[in-house]
Amino acid sequence: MKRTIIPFGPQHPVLPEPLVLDLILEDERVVDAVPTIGYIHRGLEMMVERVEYTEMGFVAERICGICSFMHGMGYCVSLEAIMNVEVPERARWLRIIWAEISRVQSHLLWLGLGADAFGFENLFMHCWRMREEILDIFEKTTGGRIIHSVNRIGGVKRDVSDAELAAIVVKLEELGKAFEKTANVFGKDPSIRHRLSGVGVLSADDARAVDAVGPMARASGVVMDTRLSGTYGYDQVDFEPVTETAGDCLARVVVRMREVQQSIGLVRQAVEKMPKGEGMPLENKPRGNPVGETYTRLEQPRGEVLYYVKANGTKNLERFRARTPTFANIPAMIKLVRGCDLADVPNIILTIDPCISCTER
Amino acid sequence: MDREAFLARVGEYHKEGRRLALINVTTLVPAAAPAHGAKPEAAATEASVGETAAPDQFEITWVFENDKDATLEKIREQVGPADIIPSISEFFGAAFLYENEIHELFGLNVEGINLDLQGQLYKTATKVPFSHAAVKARLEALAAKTAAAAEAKATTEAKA
Amino acid sequence: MSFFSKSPWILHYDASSCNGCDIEVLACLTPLYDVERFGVVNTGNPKHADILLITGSVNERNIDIIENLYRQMPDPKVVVAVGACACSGGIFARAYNIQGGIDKVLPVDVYVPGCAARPESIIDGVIKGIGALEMKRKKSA
Amino acid sequence: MSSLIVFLVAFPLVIGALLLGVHSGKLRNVIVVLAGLIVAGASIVTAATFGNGNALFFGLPNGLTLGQGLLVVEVLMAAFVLFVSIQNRRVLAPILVLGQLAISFYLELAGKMPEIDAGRLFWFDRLSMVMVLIIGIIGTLICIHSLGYMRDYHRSSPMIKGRRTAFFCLLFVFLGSMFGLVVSNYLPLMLVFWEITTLCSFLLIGYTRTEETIGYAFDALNMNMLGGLAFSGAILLLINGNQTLDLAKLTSGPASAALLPALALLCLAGLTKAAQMPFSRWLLGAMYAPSPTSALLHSSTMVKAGVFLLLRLSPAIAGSDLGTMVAFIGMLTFLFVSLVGLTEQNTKKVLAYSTIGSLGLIVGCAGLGSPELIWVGVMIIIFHALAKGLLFLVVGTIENRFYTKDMENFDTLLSRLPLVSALALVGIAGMFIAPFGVVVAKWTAIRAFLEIPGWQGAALLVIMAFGSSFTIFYWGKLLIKVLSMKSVTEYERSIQKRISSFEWIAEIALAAGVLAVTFFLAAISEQVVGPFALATFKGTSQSFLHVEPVMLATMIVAVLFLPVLALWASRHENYNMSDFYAAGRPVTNGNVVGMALGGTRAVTLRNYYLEGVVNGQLVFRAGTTICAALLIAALAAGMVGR
Amino acid sequence: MNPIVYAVLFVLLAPVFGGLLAGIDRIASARMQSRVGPPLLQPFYDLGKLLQKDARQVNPLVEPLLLGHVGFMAATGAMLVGGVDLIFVAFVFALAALFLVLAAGTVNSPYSFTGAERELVVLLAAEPFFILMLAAICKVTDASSYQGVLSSAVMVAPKLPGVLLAFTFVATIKLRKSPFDISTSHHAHQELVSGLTSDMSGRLLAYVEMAHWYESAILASFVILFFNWSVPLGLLAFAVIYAAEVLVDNSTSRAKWQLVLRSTWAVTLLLAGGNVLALFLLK
Repeated sequence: MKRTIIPFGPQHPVLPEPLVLDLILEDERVVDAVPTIGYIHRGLEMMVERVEYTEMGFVAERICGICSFMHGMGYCVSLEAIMNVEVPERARWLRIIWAEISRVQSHLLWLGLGADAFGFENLFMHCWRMREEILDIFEKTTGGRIIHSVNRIGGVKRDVSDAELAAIVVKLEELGKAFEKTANVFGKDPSIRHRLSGVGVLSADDARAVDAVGPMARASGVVMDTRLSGTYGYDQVDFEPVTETAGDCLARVVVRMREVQQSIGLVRQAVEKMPKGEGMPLENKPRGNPVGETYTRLEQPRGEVLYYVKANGTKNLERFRARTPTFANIPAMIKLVRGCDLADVPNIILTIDPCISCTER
Repeated sequence: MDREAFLARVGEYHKEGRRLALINVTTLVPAAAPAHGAKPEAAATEASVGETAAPDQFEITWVFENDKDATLEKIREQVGPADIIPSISEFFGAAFLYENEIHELFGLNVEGINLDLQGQLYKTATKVPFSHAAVKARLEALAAKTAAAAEAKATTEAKA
Repeated sequence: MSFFSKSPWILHYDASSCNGCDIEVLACLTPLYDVERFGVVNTGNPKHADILLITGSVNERNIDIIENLYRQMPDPKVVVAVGACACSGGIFARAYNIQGGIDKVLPVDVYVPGCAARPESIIDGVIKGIGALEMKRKKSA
Repeated sequence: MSSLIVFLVAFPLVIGALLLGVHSGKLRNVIVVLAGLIVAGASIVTAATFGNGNALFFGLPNGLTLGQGLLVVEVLMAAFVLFVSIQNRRVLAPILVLGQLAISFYLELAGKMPEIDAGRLFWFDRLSMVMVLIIGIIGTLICIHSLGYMRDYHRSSPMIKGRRTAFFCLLFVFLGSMFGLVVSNYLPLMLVFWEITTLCSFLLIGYTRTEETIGYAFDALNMNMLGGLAFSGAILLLINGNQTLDLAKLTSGPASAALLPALALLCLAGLTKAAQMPFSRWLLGAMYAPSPTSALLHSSTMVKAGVFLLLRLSPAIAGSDLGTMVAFIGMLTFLFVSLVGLTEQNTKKVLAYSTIGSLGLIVGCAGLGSPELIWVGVMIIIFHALAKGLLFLVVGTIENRFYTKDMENFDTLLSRLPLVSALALVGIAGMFIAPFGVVVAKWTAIRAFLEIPGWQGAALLVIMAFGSSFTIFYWGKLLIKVLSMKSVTEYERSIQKRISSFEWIAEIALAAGVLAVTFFLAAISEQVVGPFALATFKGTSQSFLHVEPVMLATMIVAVLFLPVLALWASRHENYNMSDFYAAGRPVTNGNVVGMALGGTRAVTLRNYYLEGVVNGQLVFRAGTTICAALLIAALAAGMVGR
Repeated sequence: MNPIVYAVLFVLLAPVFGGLLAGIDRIASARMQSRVGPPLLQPFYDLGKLLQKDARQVNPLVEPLLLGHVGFMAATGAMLVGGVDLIFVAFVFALAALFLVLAAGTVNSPYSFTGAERELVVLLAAEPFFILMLAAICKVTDASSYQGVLSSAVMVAPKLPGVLLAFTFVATIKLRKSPFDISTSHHAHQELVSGLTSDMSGRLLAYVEMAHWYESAILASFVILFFNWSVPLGLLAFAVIYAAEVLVDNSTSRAKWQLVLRSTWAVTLLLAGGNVLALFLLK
């Protein structure tokens, strides 16, 4: 029987990034989907040959422009582990604060894109308007909207005054209240339920079988959150990983919406618990060249990221490898796209919150 | 590598409910190869990991993660460029991306991938950019360039 | 009378950007920057577009895609390279898979610097692109 | 007049017998063309000698009587049916045919047959004239088309044993009996012709004699024989009730309660032959016959016998519960088959569903019975005969070129067979684009429905609104496929040159007919159909077609738009003026796109068949069930005389 | 006044009306999204630019078919206000819409074709309603033409509340508003890129836009039919309906075609069909 073939991507407005799928349709049901990526591969891992380990963090930040803070942090944490550098306490708390704010930023961005993909323009605009407020916080505290370059091996480059931190908490809580209304729309609007509820269902077993990570796994009821392991100061804050059980697109939206509130709470906790005062040490500079290897895991907005760093005592690292959450979630996406409707394809692709740039490096 | 034992171990990890966290390959370039700004420090040379490397080998590591206690289990092998590596996509469906990637970037032959993209994943400009030949060529070019730059700098300084 | 200055429709393509500039391009559409004030529409379709906004640099694989998209755009058309990578390859210029800035493939009319380029400068680039569009129209007319 | 009619009936029968003995292809071509021209000429002469248009009644020419002729023919047919049934181990057909024969013998042997009014054997009025012209002209064209079609048919499927002598013989026998049917006034005479057409259809459906087609042939035979049995039953009831067997007298006005049982049975006969639900299945099976058969028997003429009978009965049953229920059977059939048609991929079957739907509309009009609706019914007969006949022939031609009836394989037809596409477009336009008769007819029908009081009017309106929208969907799909273009190879370009001139002549003539009828819409309405409708219902003089000049202009533009455009576009050498959008991927040659894993592939596109929303089989079954229940109710109403 | 004058006026003024409406629509949408939005005359600037731009045609059929689309859309409106039989107008209206489907379908490309198929689905969904609506209006007023309805003493809207309600629902389809903007998208962030206009550029796209403006004007004329006792009231009602559509457009997600088809048929059958049934039973 004849089938319709839709060449989906590399240029496609649903996703700003080039993801390529050959969709084979009957009516509008996707009977097969052949994926490929590679349109954005730069060869970033090879940059260790050219860039000294002290500067490699700036390259790592540019793995992805959305979670650039986390990538920079991940790189620095890895090097700190190899070189046995203790990070000053206030710097550790600042990292947590920035990390959680960037999670809020990323989720808001994603919620907007998701809303746009299913044609809900108001939500798109409102999410992005709120996101601009987060970017203002970033710009004020780090100097950059997108690329912050505030992480150093052994600490952070800049301090944020206590007064400013208090103001940020106030601002975030206000944002949280405003977001509550938006979240209500996402969770309850019948037209959104029609598009998301029961679409792209990934059962908990499937999520484990395809090794899904982050909100993707948590929306299927799999409790996994790298922050739970308590590293980097997360053992000093209270939080429960957000999970949902439905495993459909709506559940993935809900998980991220609840994580926005959770992250705001974490920022407040961090500000309360961090040592106060001006002029505290922020950085312990490492000495010499690194030797050894390490695996570092962080919970990014999109899920668990894993860095492998191997150093051989020269200024250049021997190997730097980042396994990003999207890399781990693509098999789940391919699994879900098969058998869905053409109209669901954008939703399914977007609910894994793909970052092709991360994936291909 | 012992294929049977390897697959048995992977199967065990799969049964235990571990997740595949990473398949990583490192191109082992002998320390003698010129590296950018290569001034190995005394302390570092003793513990250098690269020393154990046989020439033209790859170090391949499969990393499995346990959700419950967040531990990482690793299987590490050294393989030559001609060796055939068994695919673990039979156990861990998500392995196909890693395996396609190491085939394309490192030139390793992985056998039995459940979704074989046949070298169409990245289609890089430099074919097999992390093969020993490619890495060495890059490093040598870099060293030559650095040397030339240093020489030029030295001559200009001398002139000044 | 020419309407090009009042209705520039853009096509955005992410060549091999890190997402930073892409997101800033999208941010231009949203309430804070609202480029629709100038009649800008993000079309997503080369056949409707007047301005090709490219972020990221040219690599082995997307070189054909960039050419195809440009060819499918009806005349007159301009190319705006957004961000350091699109201008020159940026931080990745020396990576093995990067061939360089967009001008390796297409005649670029406007270069927008920045890593990531700020929305303000992107809007500025688009407005400069409109000028180039007008000139091209006059030349062809 | 009477000798002309006898000639029209007898001449094709003679030619049919003659063709049985002709095995030379060339000789057969000559005979078929000449005989066809004579038949067509005779039908035109018949129409021309019709005079002032008042109904004429006449008997056989001097010296001829029916005698026991009818009974002899019936016995022969029954013997034949018994023979093939035993040969193929079928049970139902013999039972039905024996039942029918038993009624005939009972009437004959018990001496119950009333005296025949020898001067009123035949009835010729404007409806007969329309039918005679359709049979004579369209029938001839289809016979000529078959000469080319059958040659290619056997070339393209060498496994099928050629039985072309029998095929052409049957076509002519069919023409003769069809002429007889539409001019008969004496019911037993009509029944004989009725049964001959059934047999012809049976034999032509089973032409290939495969297990499958024989099954479908028997389906058709059983259902039509059931109708024949009902027809016989009606005659029996009429005779027992001392009623007349004269159709014209029977239907001169609203029937008395005593007449209704017999009329109900006649309606049943009409419904079976018109393939209305629950009897629609046989017409779908009939699509396995060679395409000219479908054009001639299963769209243009034979199935029209059913609605012809119902239109004849219309003045008698209008206003009764029987009439209303028959009308609803027709309208619901129209609704359901149009819905099923949305899900069908086989082009011939889509055409079949469309045919059943159009017939359903006519049945609806006949059952409700008003001058406007009868006008609509006859208009649809004319347009449908021309347009659908053309479409079947075109599909046949395409089928022989590409070996497929699948709508999906018709894509880029305009590039591959430009002229055939233009002809197809004329046919499709004839069936559904606004100006042509069918839509004009629908429009008038809606106007008439507005006048029907009570829930019936509302229901009919809703059925019409939905039913006619459904048709847009499947015609739209077909149009998209036919009109799409791509670059063609030299070989593909040469395919059109190998179509025989017989096929060209027939198709172009039919297309010209479709256009002519459109242009002379007003004249046909004023001169033929309108007066007929008024005569039938003894209505006051009125104009049925409220066409204003602006509407006429719109119609003509719309009529010619697509075919002319297609012909113009096909003259362009370069169909691929620029690449289409493929998400940035390379496109070559107008339809080849780069694929994800490298390599390229020609784009394939599949129409929507509303999977998941409309379940064709389920709808068909539901329609059949509902209409069967309605039919039983209608028969019951008839039996109790309501 | 002579109906022909109305017809000519419609052909001339409907694009102005439709364009302004589109301009207001874009500003209103922007305000709902807390943006400023484009100038009021933006749709005209866009149209002007499209006409000045090069047109890339994929095959020779597309342009004539699109001209047919605009032409028949204008003719529909002209015939409507020019006093031609309303039910006939309904058929021409469907024909005009069909030409757009054909123009996109003949391109034979994945995105255009899928857009065309969806548009066909949308046509299938909306068409029964328009036939039913115009038939019901004719029934209520015993008139057959636009002028006839306007001069009828019977007030239409009070007798056809269900049909009017269904109209506001179905108009979402014809105005290409979310949730029913499944075959084309002004925002481009959907799976079909630009749906059936994917392969149209320059003036070809301008034709589509023009036809859409005519379509808006036709819909406005339909609303006036409901308020046949006062044309200003009809225009006001259209403004209210349109405002509601804009609100709905911005605050709902795009439906899938299955839902479009099912819900529109259900609304047509229950609201409009029920209303018509009541009409026939009571009269």
